Amino acid sequence: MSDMHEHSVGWSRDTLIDEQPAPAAERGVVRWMRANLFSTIPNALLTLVALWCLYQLIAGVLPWLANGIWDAPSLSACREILQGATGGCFAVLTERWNQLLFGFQYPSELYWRPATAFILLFVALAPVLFYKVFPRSMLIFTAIYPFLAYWLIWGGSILTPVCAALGFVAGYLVYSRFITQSFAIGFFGGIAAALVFWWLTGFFNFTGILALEPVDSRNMGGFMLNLILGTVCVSLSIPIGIALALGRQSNMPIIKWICVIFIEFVRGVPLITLLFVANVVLAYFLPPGSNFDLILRVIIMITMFASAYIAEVIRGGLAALPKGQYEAADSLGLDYPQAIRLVILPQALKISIPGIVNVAVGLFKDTTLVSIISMFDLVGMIRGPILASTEWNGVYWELLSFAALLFFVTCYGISQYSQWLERQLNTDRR
Amino acid sequence: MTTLSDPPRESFRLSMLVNDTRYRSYTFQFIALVCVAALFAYLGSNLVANLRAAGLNISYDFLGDPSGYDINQTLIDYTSQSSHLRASIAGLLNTLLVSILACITATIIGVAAGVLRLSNNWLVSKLMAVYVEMFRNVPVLIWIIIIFTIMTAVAPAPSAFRGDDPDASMLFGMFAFTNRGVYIPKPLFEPLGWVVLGVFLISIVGAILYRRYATKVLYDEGRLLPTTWPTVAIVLVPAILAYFILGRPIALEIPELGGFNFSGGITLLGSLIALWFALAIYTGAFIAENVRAGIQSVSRGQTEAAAALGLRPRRIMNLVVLPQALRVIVPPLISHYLNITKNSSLAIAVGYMDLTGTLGGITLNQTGRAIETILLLMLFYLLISLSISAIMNVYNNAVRLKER
Amino acid sequence: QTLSDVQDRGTLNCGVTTGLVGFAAPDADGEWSGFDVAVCRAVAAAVLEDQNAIEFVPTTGKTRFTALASGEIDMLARNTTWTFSRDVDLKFEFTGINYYDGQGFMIPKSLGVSSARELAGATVCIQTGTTTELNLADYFRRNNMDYEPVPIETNAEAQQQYLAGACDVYTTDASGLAATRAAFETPSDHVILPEIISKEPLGPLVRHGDNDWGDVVRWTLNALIAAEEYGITSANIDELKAGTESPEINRILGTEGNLGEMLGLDAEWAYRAIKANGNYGEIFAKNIGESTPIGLSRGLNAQWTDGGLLYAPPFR
Amino acid sequence: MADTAVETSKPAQMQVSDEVAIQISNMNKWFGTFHVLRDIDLTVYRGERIVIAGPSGSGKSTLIRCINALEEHQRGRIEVDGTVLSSDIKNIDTIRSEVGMVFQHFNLFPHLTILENCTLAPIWVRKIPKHEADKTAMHFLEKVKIPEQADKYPGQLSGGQQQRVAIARSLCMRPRIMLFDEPTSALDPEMIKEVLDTMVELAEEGMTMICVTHEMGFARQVANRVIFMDQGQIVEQNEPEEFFNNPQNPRTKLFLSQILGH
Amino acid sequence: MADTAVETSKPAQMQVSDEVAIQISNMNKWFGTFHVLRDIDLTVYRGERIVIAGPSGSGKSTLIRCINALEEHQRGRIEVDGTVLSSDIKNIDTIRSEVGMVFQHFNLFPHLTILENCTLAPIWVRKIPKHEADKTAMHFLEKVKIPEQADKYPGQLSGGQQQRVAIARSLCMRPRIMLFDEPTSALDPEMIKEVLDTMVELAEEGMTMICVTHEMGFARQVANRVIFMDQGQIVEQNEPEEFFNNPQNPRTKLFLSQILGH
Ligand SMILES: Nc1ncnc2c1ncn2[C@@H]1O[C@H](COP(=O)(O)OP(=O)(O)OP(=O)(O)O)[C@@H](O)[C@H]1O
Ligand SMILES: Nc1ncnc2c1ncn2[C@@H]1O[C@H](COP(=O)(O)OP(=O)(O)OP(=O)(O)O)[C@@H](O)[C@H]1O
Ligand SMILES: [Mg+2]
Ligand SMILES: [Mg+2]
Repeated sequence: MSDMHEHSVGWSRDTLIDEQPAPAAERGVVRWMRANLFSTIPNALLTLVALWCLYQLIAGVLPWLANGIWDAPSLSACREILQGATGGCFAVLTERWNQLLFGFQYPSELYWRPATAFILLFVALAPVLFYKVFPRSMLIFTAIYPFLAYWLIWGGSILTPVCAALGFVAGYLVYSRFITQSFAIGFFGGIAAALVFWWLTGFFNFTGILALEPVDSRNMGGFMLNLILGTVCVSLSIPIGIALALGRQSNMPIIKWICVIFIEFVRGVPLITLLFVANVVLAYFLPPGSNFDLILRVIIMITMFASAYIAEVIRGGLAALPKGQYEAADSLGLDYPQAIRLVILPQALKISIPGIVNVAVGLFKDTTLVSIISMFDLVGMIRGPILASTEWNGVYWELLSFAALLFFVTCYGISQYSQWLERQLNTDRR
Repeated sequence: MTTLSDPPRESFRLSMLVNDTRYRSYTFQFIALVCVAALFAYLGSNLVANLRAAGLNISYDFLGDPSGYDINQTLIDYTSQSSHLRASIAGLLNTLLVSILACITATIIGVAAGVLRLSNNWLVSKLMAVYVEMFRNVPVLIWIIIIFTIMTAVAPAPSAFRGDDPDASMLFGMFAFTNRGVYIPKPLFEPLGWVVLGVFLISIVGAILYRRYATKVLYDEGRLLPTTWPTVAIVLVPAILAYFILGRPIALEIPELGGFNFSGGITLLGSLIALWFALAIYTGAFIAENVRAGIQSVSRGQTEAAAALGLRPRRIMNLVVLPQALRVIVPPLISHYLNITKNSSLAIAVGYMDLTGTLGGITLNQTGRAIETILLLMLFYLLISLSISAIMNVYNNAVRLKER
Repeated sequence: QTLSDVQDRGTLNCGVTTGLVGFAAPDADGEWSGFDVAVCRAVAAAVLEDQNAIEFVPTTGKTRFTALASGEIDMLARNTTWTFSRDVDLKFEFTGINYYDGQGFMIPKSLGVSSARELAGATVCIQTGTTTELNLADYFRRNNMDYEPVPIETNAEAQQQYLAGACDVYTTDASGLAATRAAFETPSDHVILPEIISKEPLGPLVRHGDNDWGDVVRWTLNALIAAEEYGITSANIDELKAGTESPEINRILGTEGNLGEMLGLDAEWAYRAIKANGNYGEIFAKNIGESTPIGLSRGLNAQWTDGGLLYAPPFR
Repeated sequence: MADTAVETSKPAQMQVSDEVAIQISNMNKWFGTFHVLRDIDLTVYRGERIVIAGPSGSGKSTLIRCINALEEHQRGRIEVDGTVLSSDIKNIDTIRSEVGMVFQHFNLFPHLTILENCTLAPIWVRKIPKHEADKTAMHFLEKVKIPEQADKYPGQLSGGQQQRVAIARSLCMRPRIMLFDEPTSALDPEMIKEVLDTMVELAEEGMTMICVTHEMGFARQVANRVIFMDQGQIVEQNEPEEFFNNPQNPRTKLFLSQILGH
Repeated sequence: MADTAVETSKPAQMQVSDEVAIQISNMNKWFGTFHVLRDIDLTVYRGERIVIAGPSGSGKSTLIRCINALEEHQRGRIEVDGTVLSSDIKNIDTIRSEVGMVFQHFNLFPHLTILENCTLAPIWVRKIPKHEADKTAMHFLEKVKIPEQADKYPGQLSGGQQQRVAIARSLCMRPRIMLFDEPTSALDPEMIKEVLDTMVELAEEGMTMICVTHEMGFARQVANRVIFMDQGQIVEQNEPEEFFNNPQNPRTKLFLSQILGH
């Protein structure tokens, strides 16, 4: 084109140049390595350091994994088999597998029950988590699930959870009968109906009717306990969190301050102190003679803890809604409960889901703290009975890595889901 | 204003408490207040009844009693004859110590990991991603226990340093890494030594002033003074000179293996180190994500515009990217500091005597005063948290002012 | 009223330690056993006619008193030292002593220490939440020695620390030391120093002010002790039940007198308590005696007739 | 902008009755210490179409928001359809169900379909069975010419369509009075016309309307009174022709010159 | 859009010298395996105003970003003002301080005031004392007609004002060549004109400019050469009149019909 230095002359290309392959240095492994690993000298050094770290890590872990012993009755037996070679004694996992998962007191012939409950948990969660994929009718199962899971895990007569569920149904029926008239009548009527129903059913004795062998909550342990605490507390804390968030947004100063103080107080203290409260103090505040067992007290405190955090997440969601939504609802004549229920909350909750999931992950990780107040969750099992036993005294790495792995898989899965959901919501919003 | 057109002042009717917007908020607030009061009254009456049944009372008198136990690491004078209150304060200081150390380390780790994760070195950025995901998704308690186990089960016992041909030896002859902790030399100051320290501190101020001056010169005269080497020189040279001129007034007390243990020098307890590093690495993973998000929040266009103006990469970082990224990074950073402080209560799992270990641990055990100690414990933590949030608010407001 | 509560409930809530081999520890199947556990079982057998009708509530040093005070447990059978302030200030009732203990030290043989007086400068692992810390502080102060305490929450972790060499010495009640040492791979590498630095009378305790229940626990324990003294064992008890010459044995076993009725129980209460796990001597031998890995000798815990301190008040 | 509305002669059936729809007398409102509305007196008869104009911040929005109690006024009297607006919640409810309101930013509920947006209030406030509410809603959606969008979500519609849905949503409550707060100012020029057309149609049916707008073409065509506000007070009111051709007040003149100027 | 720029005859003083400002020969660039720029040959003389047009994705932005080394090219030669672009950091610095660039999205630094935005590079790169840099900056801010905004922050300005600041910021480095990458395409129509006016003024002063834009009015008025790119290659170039009235290449024709059609 150097012929066109007379730049006033027009010029047009007749034949297009075809695409050409990039020069060798721009293609393939070499280019990739050059661009991604060795682009500058410091970068190359960094790569070498990283490679060295990686090598050290693999060199350390690989033989330990590869030479692992999966079948031995005790640590000393393991050591004998290994004859001084490096290798993990994973036999402790196979040997104590059930204890790690279910604790040491859950009757072993009943393991299928929590296992079933666990599997069904996914079925119950699926329509909530992937609300676009699964039919809405599956939500019915989600509603049934808590009662079913209770029955499976704790056992006892099926009529107990059925009555509990029927109480909710009764409450809901009354609620939906009166809700169109007034929220207050519907809401309190519903609660009253449920309470009356439960009170009435309290007169019957269900023992033995369609009963599974009952298991005390004291006997829950292992990873199962973490899962129970995690799911129960998160699900209970969402409604409380919503109430707190609404309260904090309210323009009634007293209600607002009650919520603010509660939220800030709970968020300002470590979970462990709340667990101490559950462990050593709460009993003093309960009516004399009542006997809440530890797991229940812990659930109360963790739920309080989680609801404060969830309230903050939901408050964010509420704040993100434009004021026009409230005004539009008002101008259509919807009253406050209706506006909240029909217009505000559905939107605010949707915005808050990723935040709630993050809180849930954090909370699930925090359930391990119950090991400090002598409950035998996964970590408690490891720190307590298993490491204390004569056979397995000293197998730290295998047990701790197992616990870490279990939590990693669960939490990583959930947080990946939350990220996926966040992207989904972003595209939804157009 | 003619009162005629005003709505007639209706006389007050009871139904207005529910139906009238003016009164109904009072009604609801009153109901809420009554509910809360009732709840507290109920809990309180239970408490009183339970205490009476058990023949106990609530009293903080025990705080003045001698605690009777020893604490292995205190920042203040403390013996087993000191009061429980003093033990709690020693614990509080230990909490603050480990929190501050962990905050600093977590920031360093987090910033490094966050920046490296954005590096165009594929391997490094992937490694950092693995680090972040791995640490974020496993409970901090497990990390604390793992690191503590590394400390106790992997590091050599002090006895390994004994003998003619010991299994372990001290680093530079000064640092001993044992499973009880790390022993490092302790500077011993003669009177003149304090002068050297003073000189050193003044030099640091001097270095800061110099950098200010360099910027001023650039602004006023358009000369860019070198900063890196002069800073190093200003910080080090006077102190070193003073050290030698004054006749080496600072000696090092090097830890030595005594009867059972190393003695002399400064001891960093194994439990402190475990807690410190576990908190730092765990929180560092979260901070790394924030740093990454902060830097990414500065659009590529900003960097390109700065580059097109002829700025060099380091200046682009300092003048354009960082000031913008910091606004995004700092608020979550501070809430991570809060988390570190709260998580430091897990010290109890490794026997580090922080606030939870002293007040909420041994004092509680010894006195049996559960309600009192736990209330006090929560109060202490609440105070720390509230002060940190207050700082956060001040910072946020300061930044917001600059923005608009 | 605890008695009627327990009877209504049908189970006894018994607080035990979270795990100390020989005294109270769950085995691989989650079945609790041990010296303290046997006391619980005896009480359950006496009151509920079923030694397995027990809920074992693991407690730590921190939680045990609240658990008892709040009624979560009916009795605490955990190595708890009988002290003045616990009895008086914390409002508990010690119902007797089932083990005379004292705090001691364990140290690796390789350190070549033979007396606690040589421990100046040592790092000491303590299981927190007992009187141990206080005794230790007192002892070292009295002897003008330095030490570095390493407080640890559970026995399992203390053990781990001690074995890894993170502390030179492990201190707790001598019985606990023996039990801990028994769980080591090579117990002979560790010595328990001769000094006992404190008196640690351990016994079951109940809440203040519920004397009926306190009596049940107290006399169940006494029945176990007396049974050994009189030679009632789980083997010969059925024989003796048929009637013996000794009026005391007859009164214990309910064939004579109405001691059970006075306690609010039936006549066979002590019979069941002893039948459950044997008399004190049998329980001792089975759980912590010399033939077990723990290998404690009777020492102070021998019957008064054998030069020990065990001395059951008369059953009449 | 001023000429986007259809310029035809005023529809014949636009009649104003003598019945009073809204009576505002001596109304004052403060935001904190700021006196937004000062001594407002305004009587609107049934069937009237009133356009309110005025510079930004003059209190136009506040005025009409006071009418359906979205804002509380502090002094004076507002009577809507015979009901005196007081702080009694029943009164407020009555008035709100008589008065429909359309906002600048539509404020449709994004999580509900168009149809659900329209039936929400009838079902929950008027307690109309769902199928009937659906029927009414479809009727009004046809009227605003978007029945085919009934099952879409607001986000999938253009601004003009959304505003028409907002009008339909208000109409579904069968209000006797409609308030419009700058219904076209957030719209692209192409879409303004479709919304104004809908409003003109509504006006032709005799709906009482108060409309804050700067669409002077619309005002000319539809309004039977134009009110000019400034600094929280009604400065001038007149029939549209008079108002535009012969403004009395200097502020009105200034304003008109600005708004018609470009 | 095409007619927002002022349509006057070309300014008299727009003269093109024979000195070469930019010489690109046989330049090729790949993104991975994708061949973005193919055999580009282009000579720009000092004082020339070149407009680059072409469909989206044709490589226009990439081409001008190669000129000031924001993108690396893989083959061929780029010479700017006598300096050959190599990977030597000194060369890149020289070239970047000769060449100013204005982006589509302004890319002002939001944490600095307008004045600081303009003085940042002069102080840190050119090492000009602050007070002098301030003076220069005010001079150029006056030129783009917003001296009064000097102490505000970018977020407080309208898009058009921001883009003018961006131009001023580049000018403060006293570049000999200016590159514009669709400087008006992120702006509202009202603001396009004020930015184009600034650019016209710049052109009149004889600045060498390469401008990617679809503002054909601007091209007609200011450019002395229009370059049409497609699929990474220069397909046609000509004087604006010829280019618009008599395009040679079918692709150009197609493109022009699209862009002028609406
Ligand atoms: N919630 C509020 N709190 C305090 N002041 C307010 C509030 N709402 C509006 N104002 C103030 O009241 C005055 C009138 O506001 P209003 O919205 O009624 O004006 P407007 O005439 O509708 O203006 P525009 O044409 O901009 O919509 C303004 O000065 C505004 O700043
Ligand atoms: N960093 C990059 N990595 C990979 N491909 C890129 C990159 N930047 C641009 N491209 C691709 O190179 C091609 C040319 O991009 P360029 O931005 O130069 O087009 P353009 O002509 O400026 O288009 P527009 O008018 O949309 O700005 C496009 O197909 C684009 O997808
Ligand atoms: Mg308005
Ligand atoms: Mg482009």
